[in-house]
Amino acid sequence: MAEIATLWRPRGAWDLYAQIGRHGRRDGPAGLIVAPREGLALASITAADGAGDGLAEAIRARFGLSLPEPGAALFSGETGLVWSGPDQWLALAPARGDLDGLGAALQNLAAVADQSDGRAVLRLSGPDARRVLEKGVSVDLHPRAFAAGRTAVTAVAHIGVQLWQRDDRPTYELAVARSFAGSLWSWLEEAAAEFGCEVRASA
Amino acid sequence: MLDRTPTFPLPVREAEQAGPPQPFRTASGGLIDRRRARDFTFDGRQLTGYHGDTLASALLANGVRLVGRSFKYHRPRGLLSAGSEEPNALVELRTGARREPNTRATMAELYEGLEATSQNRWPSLAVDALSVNALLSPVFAAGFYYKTFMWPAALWEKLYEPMIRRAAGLGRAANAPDPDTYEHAHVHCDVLVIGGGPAGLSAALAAGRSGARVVLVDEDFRLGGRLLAERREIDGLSGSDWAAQAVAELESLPEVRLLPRTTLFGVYDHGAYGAVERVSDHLAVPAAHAPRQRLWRIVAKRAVLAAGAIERPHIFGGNDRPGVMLAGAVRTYLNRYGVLPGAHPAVFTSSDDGWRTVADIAAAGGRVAAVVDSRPDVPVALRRMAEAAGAQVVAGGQVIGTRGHLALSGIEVRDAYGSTLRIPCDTLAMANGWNPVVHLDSHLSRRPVWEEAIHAFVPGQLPTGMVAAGAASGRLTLADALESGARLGAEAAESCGFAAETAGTPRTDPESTAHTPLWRVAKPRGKAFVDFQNDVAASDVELAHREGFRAVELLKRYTTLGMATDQGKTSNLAGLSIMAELTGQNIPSVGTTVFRPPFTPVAIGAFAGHHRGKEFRASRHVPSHAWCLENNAQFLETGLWLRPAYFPRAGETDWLQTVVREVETVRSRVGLCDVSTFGKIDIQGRDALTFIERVCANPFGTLKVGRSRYALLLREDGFVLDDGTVSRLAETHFVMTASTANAAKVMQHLEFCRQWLWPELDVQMVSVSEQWAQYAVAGPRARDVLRKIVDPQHDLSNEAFPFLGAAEITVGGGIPARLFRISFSGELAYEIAVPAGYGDAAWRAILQAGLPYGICPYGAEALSVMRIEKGHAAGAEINGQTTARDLALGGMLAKKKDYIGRVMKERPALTDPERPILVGFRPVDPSQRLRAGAHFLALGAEPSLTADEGYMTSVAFSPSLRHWIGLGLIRRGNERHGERVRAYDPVRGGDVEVEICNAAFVDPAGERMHG
Amino acid sequence: MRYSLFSVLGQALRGQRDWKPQWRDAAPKAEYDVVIVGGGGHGLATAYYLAKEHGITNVAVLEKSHVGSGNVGRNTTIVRSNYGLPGNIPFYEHSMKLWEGLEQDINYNAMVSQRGVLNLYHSDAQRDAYARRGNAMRMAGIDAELLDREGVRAMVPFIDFDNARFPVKGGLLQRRGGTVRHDAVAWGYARAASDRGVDIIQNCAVTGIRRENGRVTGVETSRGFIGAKKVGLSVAGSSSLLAAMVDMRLPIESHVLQAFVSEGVKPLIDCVMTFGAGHFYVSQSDKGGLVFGGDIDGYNSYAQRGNLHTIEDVMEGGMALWPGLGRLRLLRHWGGIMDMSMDGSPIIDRTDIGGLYLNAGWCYGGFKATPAAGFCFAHTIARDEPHPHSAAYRLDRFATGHLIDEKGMGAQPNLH
Amino acid sequence: MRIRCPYCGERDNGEFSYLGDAAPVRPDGMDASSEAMHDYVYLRDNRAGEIRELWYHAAGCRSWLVVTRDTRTHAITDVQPAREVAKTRRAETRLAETRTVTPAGSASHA
Repeated sequence: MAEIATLWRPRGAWDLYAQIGRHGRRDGPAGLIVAPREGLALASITAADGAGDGLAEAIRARFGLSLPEPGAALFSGETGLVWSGPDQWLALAPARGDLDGLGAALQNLAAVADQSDGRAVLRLSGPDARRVLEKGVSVDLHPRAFAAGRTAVTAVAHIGVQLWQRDDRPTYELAVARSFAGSLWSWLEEAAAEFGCEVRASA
Repeated sequence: MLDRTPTFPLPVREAEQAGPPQPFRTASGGLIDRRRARDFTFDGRQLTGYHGDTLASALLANGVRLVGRSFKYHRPRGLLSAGSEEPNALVELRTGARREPNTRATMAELYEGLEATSQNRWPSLAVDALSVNALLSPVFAAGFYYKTFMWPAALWEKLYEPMIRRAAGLGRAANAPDPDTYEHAHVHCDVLVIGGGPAGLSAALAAGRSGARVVLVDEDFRLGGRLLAERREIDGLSGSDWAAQAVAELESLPEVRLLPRTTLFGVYDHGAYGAVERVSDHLAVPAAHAPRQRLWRIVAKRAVLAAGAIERPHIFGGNDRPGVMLAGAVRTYLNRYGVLPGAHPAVFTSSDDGWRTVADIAAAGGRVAAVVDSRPDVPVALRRMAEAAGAQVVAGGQVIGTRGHLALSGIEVRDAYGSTLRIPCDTLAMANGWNPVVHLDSHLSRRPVWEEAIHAFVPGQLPTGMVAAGAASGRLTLADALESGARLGAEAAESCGFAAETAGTPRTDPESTAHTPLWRVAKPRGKAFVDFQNDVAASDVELAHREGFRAVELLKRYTTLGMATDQGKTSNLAGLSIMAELTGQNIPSVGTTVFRPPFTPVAIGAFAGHHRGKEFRASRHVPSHAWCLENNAQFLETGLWLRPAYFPRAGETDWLQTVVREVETVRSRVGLCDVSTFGKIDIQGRDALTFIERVCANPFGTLKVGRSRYALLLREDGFVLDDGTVSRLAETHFVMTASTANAAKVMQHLEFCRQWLWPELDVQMVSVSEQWAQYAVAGPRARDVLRKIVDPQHDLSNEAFPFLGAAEITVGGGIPARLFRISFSGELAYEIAVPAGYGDAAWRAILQAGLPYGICPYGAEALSVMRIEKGHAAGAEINGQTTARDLALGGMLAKKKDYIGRVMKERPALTDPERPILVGFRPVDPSQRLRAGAHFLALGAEPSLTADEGYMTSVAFSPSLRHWIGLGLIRRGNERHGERVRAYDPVRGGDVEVEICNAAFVDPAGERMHG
Repeated sequence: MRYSLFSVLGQALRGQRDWKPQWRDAAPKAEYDVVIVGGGGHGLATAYYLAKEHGITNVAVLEKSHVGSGNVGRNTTIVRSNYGLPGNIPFYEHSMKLWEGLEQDINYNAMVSQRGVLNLYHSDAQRDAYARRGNAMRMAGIDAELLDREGVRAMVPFIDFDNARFPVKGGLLQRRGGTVRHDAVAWGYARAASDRGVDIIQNCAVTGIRRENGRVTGVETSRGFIGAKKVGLSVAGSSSLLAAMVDMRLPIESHVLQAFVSEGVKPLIDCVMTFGAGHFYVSQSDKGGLVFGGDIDGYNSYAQRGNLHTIEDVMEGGMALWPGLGRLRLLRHWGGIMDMSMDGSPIIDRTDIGGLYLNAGWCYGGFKATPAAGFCFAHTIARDEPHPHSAAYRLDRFATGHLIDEKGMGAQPNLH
Repeated sequence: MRIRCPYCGERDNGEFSYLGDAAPVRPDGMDASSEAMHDYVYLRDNRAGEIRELWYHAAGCRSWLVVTRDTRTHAITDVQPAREVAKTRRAETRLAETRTVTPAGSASHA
């Protein structure tokens, strides 16, 4: 069925919403740079009871990273582990399929569930990124309270999100359940309008 | 206009002043920008003020003193104050959809083109027909309406109440969709400083210099508070220059955020505060992309309350006449705005600071008609100063009445010897002491305490983390404000871990705040108002006392004292003091003044922020959403989801026609439906099966790997929580589905069971609802279609993959997918799950693969029709009021295990055979339509609650049977198949004879889905 | 003095000099036939009907603060009888009928205003649920109309029909529903009860309930022991605290419900309207303020105040339904303590302790019930048996399963 | 109101949903009496004062929490993960049980 096979291409979670180009205020440099992160590999890892050290070891073997403490996110390049709840982490890798086999590798240590398509992720940067996020995120994002390597599971505009900071420029990444992408974008576009917002191609 | 024209020559206007003359503007001075004229209108009259004016100051500069009409008696009213405590000068600001009623002229910043209109008057402000009410004021005493308008009873709603409602209310709301936007923002800080006067600026400086994160909010558009309004010196600088210098330094500190034009309206638990920033209210319309207002949610470790104090009026006859003002307000208009409110001002004071008014007027080159001090001893220096300004000085006297109609023309004064003097004047400045702003600290149910030294309430036990500085704490001198602000700001920073240096307190010029309060003038001439806005007079307080409304809350509610839009900022204490006098108690024994949030009224739009219109709540989109948009799908809201409801084709004229076609296609050929909205919960772990056994009411011990089973969940009280399926993908790996509406609730419930009830179970649970796009492929040709989608190594034959099979497969050449052979429609059906990113592709691929078989997409409506045809319970039946037995599912309940709801479902009333049970209904006359919500009655029974036998839960037009069918709950329904009853629906005029039947209307043996 | 236009005009000429206290501020006697704990609307109404219907006038109402200081003065003033379950329907309709004759009965203008209560629906499923309820009302002889979208538009043309997240599809209207001036209900009952000989004792907090041989003998109070043959508890949010004095645990939690009023404006809305897709309901008072509310904060509280999250939730509902509210300003918000029961319905019953009676569990529906709650509670106290209209409000229904759960939320008080 | 989630830090109460008093203990097992279950499901102390209560961090880490809070003032003095509290309670109950009766081979989920 060749004609069917050609149809099997994934669709970006932000396709319908975050259109590439300039939004909001037009003059001057954009205060917020938005880059949808499509095609990531994501998986939730939930530790089995008593897996502790064994899991940490297996994770280190696979990722070269330790298991982040609550509120922490650890990255090695574009691969990382983001704490997402007690005994639970979100693993990220740059390309779909990169986390295949993780479940088997962590057999009896953790439950692994693919979330590559379940979360829609945006990378947010630019001089006003924090000011934009402050409009929706009730967590303190001041550098004294939230810096590179920190994460928070919280809500923006009544939408559950997970946020982590990648660097101190600052660059943030924001993950939202895929079905909410449209509404999250509506909020973000409005919040960023006064600063100007530029959507770039998938990072 | 009938305003008096000035009768004394004003100094010559300076050349650089822009715009037409403003008769009451001083020649120089003030913090306005005289080069930037601002044209505005009041009741259509063209006027000009300056940048830096408020509407109030600009009106006064133009000699406009009649600004509004009072609520009840429609008495003429002017400006009482210069701040947010203003009770009188409420106007309609702007026009059209932006019209804002009840806007305090004292807080409205003047902008070019401002349009303001007076309110609560007809036909005009000067000639108001309802001012006749003032003549009836002996009748309209407090609470008179509780005693009359009762006969005849019918006239209350027809005549009296409409009349009262028309007369009540102040301004007119626009009642058109607000064209502006609002937004929210969050800020966290170490030290929140509330108020930008001398105490607040000092606190912010002390805390800010330490490196602490500081937020300073002030409702004014310019920071400085009373420093802008008084002629004071700090370290040799004028007060306003000192404030400007402080602001400049604060702006230079990176961790200090200044929020002028921001009112801290509410104090909430645990250091949370609400504030509203008027981002664009000083503009004609907001700038592009800017909101009108921004609601700040502030979280602070410490707060310094430096909100200042509010001056108290005197209570004497006619004290509401336009021209009678608070002395501090007179100084504000003079010193900050360069406006001398009248040509012949007089001063009525009970405190030393009232005399500052005299000095300031004199310094501006004005003359003072009289100074009446209620205290007998006036220092010689003050007397000389006043006399130099032309004033007649009356020591130990009291103003007892006023003269004039629409504006003050004179006062009646009773001197120390009891003689009455008449003194012409056009402005009266009242100084009767100050009340610390205790509003915010009482938001957390804390009561202020009486401070005898200043005859006022001061903060009592403050909310955790809050301290009060300056006038807000009862320290009324400038020196105290600067000292306490700096000290408390430093302490607040230190308690957050910062090292704060306490710089020396600045030097100030000397001042005296000596004050002997005059709670009310004895034997006033005319009505003496306590609450100006609600027209509550001292006599109303007396009446409340007489009728037993003596507790402060009863006084307030009976007389409405303090219940107007100013919440009694200038009146509550006066009311208390009169009640104290009447009951022979001291003021704190009568009660305290308690204020509720918000501090000043806040636009409802600001609270809602982004969440209005379509953005009221998020919209969740299904994986096939793009295709649905391209193909004219009609959507249905289910919780937050937009589910495709049906897919009309060209030529189809109503929804039913479309739904019938979709159902017929599924029943005869094949259809495709997006069921991704169901919750999907991944459950793994050594004890996963044990866990599932405990949360589900039906048994799972025998569920094999590769199989799915219907799952019934009860609440602990024995009623049905939800239903779904559990599929066993591996020995310790399950996936449970939950209904769209209940998905989040079920997840929370399962987490409760896992974490709290049975923490010893080793179970890992995560929602995978969003990961998988899940589609039902249903109909006799479903297998044929899927065969073209599923990768060839998977055997889809009935033998290899029978009904209730579950498997992890691949599609499209290796894309991981899951396949479940479950059927909601009763047809041969599968649910196929693919990663949501492939959802769009899979949808299109299945439709393409199904073309030869006549596939069509079907929506939630057709899905619902088919489940009713099959007699499956859904949301209308699983409504929280039904048990498993009610839903005819009692037979599947496990007997040999404990599970949630097991015990409580056995209560006598829940096992009563008389309880309605789910059965099918069909109209005896097949042409008749059924409606859900109809109640069942025995044929011939009169409608009554006792005759009520149950109700119809769901109905559909069955394309298979070509007539309407229904599901419903009816007493002993399972024993009554074939019996006829009435389906009675009076709210829609329905009354249909129906026959009770098996709920499974189509394929009752369930052969099709096994095929 | 009887209240009438003539007495008002007469007093206008006499400088309002002759008005007397509206109720006697009584000092406690040593013993009463009946002591009602709680001087709110329900307690005062109970005392009034004990005197009026049962001739029992040796009655004291004990109030820890002042008359009407609890929920009767903190609610959003709505009255209606648009319930759907047979346990509730006759009771609330009885209440509605009492409202309809209240002012003439007690000679006090409580401004009973039958402006109509309109519940909006936003989906077919919600329409059918409303039809079910409306039909039940009609079968009990109560007025109910199911309006379509155009019917709603004719009543409230200003709400969002065009750009709503959850479009309005119609509404269930009870025209006889409406509003009543809440404080006046407390004062009117206080005055009427006092006139019939009831002692209203303010600033009298009950600190204990004395029992002998399984029967109450009186109450300990901040003003001393007061003997009583019968004691009726009518203390809303404080019910569990009183019950604890006799070692009873109730199927009740106390929660905070916030209410709101806007600045006064000229008439905007002429009915009570509830949003069916969010937490918001609104009416306009005779004084011009929009009175509105939403959901309870959701946590146990005795603090009489709530938090910002709920406030925003209510305002969002308001703006979603009625976009013209944007520039109107919120004037005040406050909280009351709701006695949230486990099935969302009240309890009017005897207890296992002789002479002790309970009126509680009103959730946020207590105000509209005031007359009937007083009437039926008085009956229960006087006759030692439930009134037929409140027969379903038994304390043992949680054990027997005769629940009255209008919302189907189960044993979770904060969801009712 | 601000609740300090032991995992996520201090958050607005809007992120949490509420269940109620944490004191009632579910009578597990086939021999649970309907009276005990009735009390567990329906009866509450509803104290005015400090209580331990269950909150769910719905918009955060999805932990159930045991929050010690004063219902008169809203003051919060302690927040614990519910699962840890429940485990401790289980262990204590088991210890108490083994002290009184020692059932041979009682079912456990080792």
